Amino acid sequence: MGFFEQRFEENVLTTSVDRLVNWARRSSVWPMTFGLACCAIEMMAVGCSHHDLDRFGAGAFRATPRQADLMIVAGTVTFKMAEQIRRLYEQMPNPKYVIAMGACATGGGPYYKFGYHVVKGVDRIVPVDIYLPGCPPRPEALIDALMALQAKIDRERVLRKARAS
Amino acid sequence: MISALPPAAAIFLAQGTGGESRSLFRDLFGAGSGWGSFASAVLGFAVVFAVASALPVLFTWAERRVSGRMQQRRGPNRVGPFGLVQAVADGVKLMFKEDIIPANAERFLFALAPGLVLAGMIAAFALIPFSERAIVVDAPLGVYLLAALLSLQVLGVVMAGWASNNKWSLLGAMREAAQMVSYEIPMGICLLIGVLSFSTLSLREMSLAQADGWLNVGNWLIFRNPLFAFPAFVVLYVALLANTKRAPFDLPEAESELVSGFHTEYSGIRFSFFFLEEYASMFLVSALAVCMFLGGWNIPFLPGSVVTGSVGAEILAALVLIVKSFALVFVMIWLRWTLPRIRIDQVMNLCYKYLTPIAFVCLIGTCWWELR
Amino acid sequence: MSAEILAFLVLATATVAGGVVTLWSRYVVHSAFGLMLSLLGVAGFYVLLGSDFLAVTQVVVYVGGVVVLYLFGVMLTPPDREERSIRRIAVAGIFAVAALVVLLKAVFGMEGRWYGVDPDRGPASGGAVIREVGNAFMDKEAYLLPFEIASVLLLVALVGAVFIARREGGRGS
Amino acid sequence: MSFDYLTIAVALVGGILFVYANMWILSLVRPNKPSDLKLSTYECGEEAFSSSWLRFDMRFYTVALIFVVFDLEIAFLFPWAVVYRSLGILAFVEGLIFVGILFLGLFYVWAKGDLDWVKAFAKGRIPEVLDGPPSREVRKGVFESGLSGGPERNGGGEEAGTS
Repeated sequence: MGFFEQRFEENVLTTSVDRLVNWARRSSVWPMTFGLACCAIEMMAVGCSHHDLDRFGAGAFRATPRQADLMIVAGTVTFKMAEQIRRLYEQMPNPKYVIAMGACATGGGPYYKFGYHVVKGVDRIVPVDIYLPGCPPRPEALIDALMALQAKIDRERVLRKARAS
Repeated sequence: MISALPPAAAIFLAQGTGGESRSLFRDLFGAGSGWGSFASAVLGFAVVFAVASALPVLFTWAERRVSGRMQQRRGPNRVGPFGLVQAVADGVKLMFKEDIIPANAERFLFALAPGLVLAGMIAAFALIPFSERAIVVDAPLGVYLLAALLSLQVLGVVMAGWASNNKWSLLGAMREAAQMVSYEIPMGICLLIGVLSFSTLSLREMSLAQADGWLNVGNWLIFRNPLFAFPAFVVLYVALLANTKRAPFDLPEAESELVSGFHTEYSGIRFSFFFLEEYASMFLVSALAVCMFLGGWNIPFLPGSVVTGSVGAEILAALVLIVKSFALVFVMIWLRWTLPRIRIDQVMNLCYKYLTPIAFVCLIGTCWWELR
Repeated sequence: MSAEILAFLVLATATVAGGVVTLWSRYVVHSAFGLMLSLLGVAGFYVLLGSDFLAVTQVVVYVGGVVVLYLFGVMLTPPDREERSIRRIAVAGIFAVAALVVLLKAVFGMEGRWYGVDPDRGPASGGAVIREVGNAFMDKEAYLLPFEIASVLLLVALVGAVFIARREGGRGS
Repeated sequence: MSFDYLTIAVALVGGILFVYANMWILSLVRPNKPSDLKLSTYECGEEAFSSSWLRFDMRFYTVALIFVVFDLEIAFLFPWAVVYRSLGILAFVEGLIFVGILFLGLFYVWAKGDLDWVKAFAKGRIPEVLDGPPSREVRKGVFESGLSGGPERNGGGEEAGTS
């Protein structure tokens, strides 16, 4: 934990810094190059010409988790893959975000009942920020999920103390 | 008196006082005394550092916009007008990102490597003449010193790759080192051609020597000696492209095979140092090629006196050099998003079997040309 | 304390520290980087002595070339460390003592001038050294023949080095 | 002259110091939540096996050797290039000889196949199918060499069996 992190009362300085940092974080969400199944095809489509995730500054797909901010779990999470997903998530530096893309990642999808090999939702392995249903979701839906994530990042507290809940 | 002023004013005042100083920074604090020249050196470093760290902001934006255009996309356009402050957002985000040093890594070398890479780049930046007097260090050994500083980069890269204790990092670093040292051979020979043609090692004097001529471009090295210097320029450009590990020579950090190359384990602000170095050195090597082959700060078809003398002329000269270098940087971006990556054996073949012999032939040809 | 003495002390510390790291580090790669520091310090000495050409050549050839070669060579060796045999240490010791004797003789031959430029000559002005060297290379009375012989030497070095590398590579695989 | 190299030294040291200062200042504000898993070596999500300080190929060493020789040559040629125009024909001839001898070395290394990254290509063991579009002849060559399964691949297996 950084020394100054979440230590200060709300005042004009801390709120400004928080806004700046949140603005930077929301404007530069670098996803990890990481696809599991058919949803990954839609994820690639988001990066391509028609939809263009790069408009939001989120088009810089990084190959290594060390430089990524966002993990888009795009596809079916099998038990065999679960360990790797967990490790990749852990290897990302904070702050890090996860979008569970598609029905399988959000809750097992079509494999919920009889899929002996499928994790019933990636949130059993890693904390999920945004759930994105669909089988597979259209690229527009993923852009919507990204914007929902940006709205969530806007509410983060960097220097300010966490609100008592 | 000058030392009491803010740096920018001091620079222009120092210029106004005349004298025959070759560098603006040289005499700022009275270069005679040890501490005075130390202060001037620190100021020069600060200016160079500001320039070197401002350029990547522009270039990353340009890279993403240009690549967007080439792929019929928009590119970043949400942050600021035309997405111009996108790189600022990236930078701030990276600053507030966690920094990871893997448990198996060599902590000391892991921390030192980005500094070494960055230091070599900044020191090399000090040697670029932006105009006749806007140059931090006009070392008599200019080009040679620049080549020496560029060769320091290799060690930083190997250090980063080895200290990470990661297979991808080490493989990427070794590939990178092999590629960089190989392409230093044609690069060095092409630099020799410039040195030979102008009988000086100073980039500033080279730019001055290219001032007037037929239509005021006749003295540019590529036109003065079109038969040999033009191919040499192309060879130099390709070698510099490989030296800055830009596509199609980006196989040290080929994402589809080596994850991210030597900086696979670097996160947050440490990674941004490598990023900064890569984009700043794009400008650095372009400016080097411009100063040697493309007439430096001289404007085509206008006499050299336009860009020398007054303060305004100096600023104009600096702008001209920057525009020329930007053109070369643009070609680098263009190539990256046009050409596929080439294989390692093709990289080595291109260097040793094509570029080096061509460069040698150009060198001998230039010898003959200068003798006529 | 003048700036020159200060610079000398800094450079001397760096050079000696690099040498110590080269000798006593756990990994061979650290030794190579220690050597880099040491050689950079020596390049600094050349600058202090007024021979910038030699300094830059030191960086280009030794730091940018030979240390890279060492690094590649180190990567070639199997990661497990080699045993240190008594015989090797003895041979290395003899060479080290011989080198030390030569060095000490040179140092005491300097008659107290431990640093700085030759007072009779003064520091060379900008870019003069490289022109002097170039003219000496092209002078029939001076170094023209050695210059050409150097190219033959380099040729022999290239052929020999590649030959050995080829044989070693064949044995390794 | 001392100013020039002083600035270079300041830039070198300053660049390194900048990195350390930055790391220290930003450590006050950036999050820091290490865990064993986070600090583990990245290997595509798998658990990293063995140390990565592995043994490298000889080819890298050969490249470095050739580089050092040519690096030295360039270092020799810089003084020559600076004074070249003031000397005339003598410098031309001498430079020609110098470069020519080195060029001879390059050709020797070239002819002996030490410049080939993939040695098997040079020895003709593998036809260069990977360079350029596959023509009919090259593909035939692949089948004959028995490297890939093809309809004409009859003899290869038997030979292996008998020997």
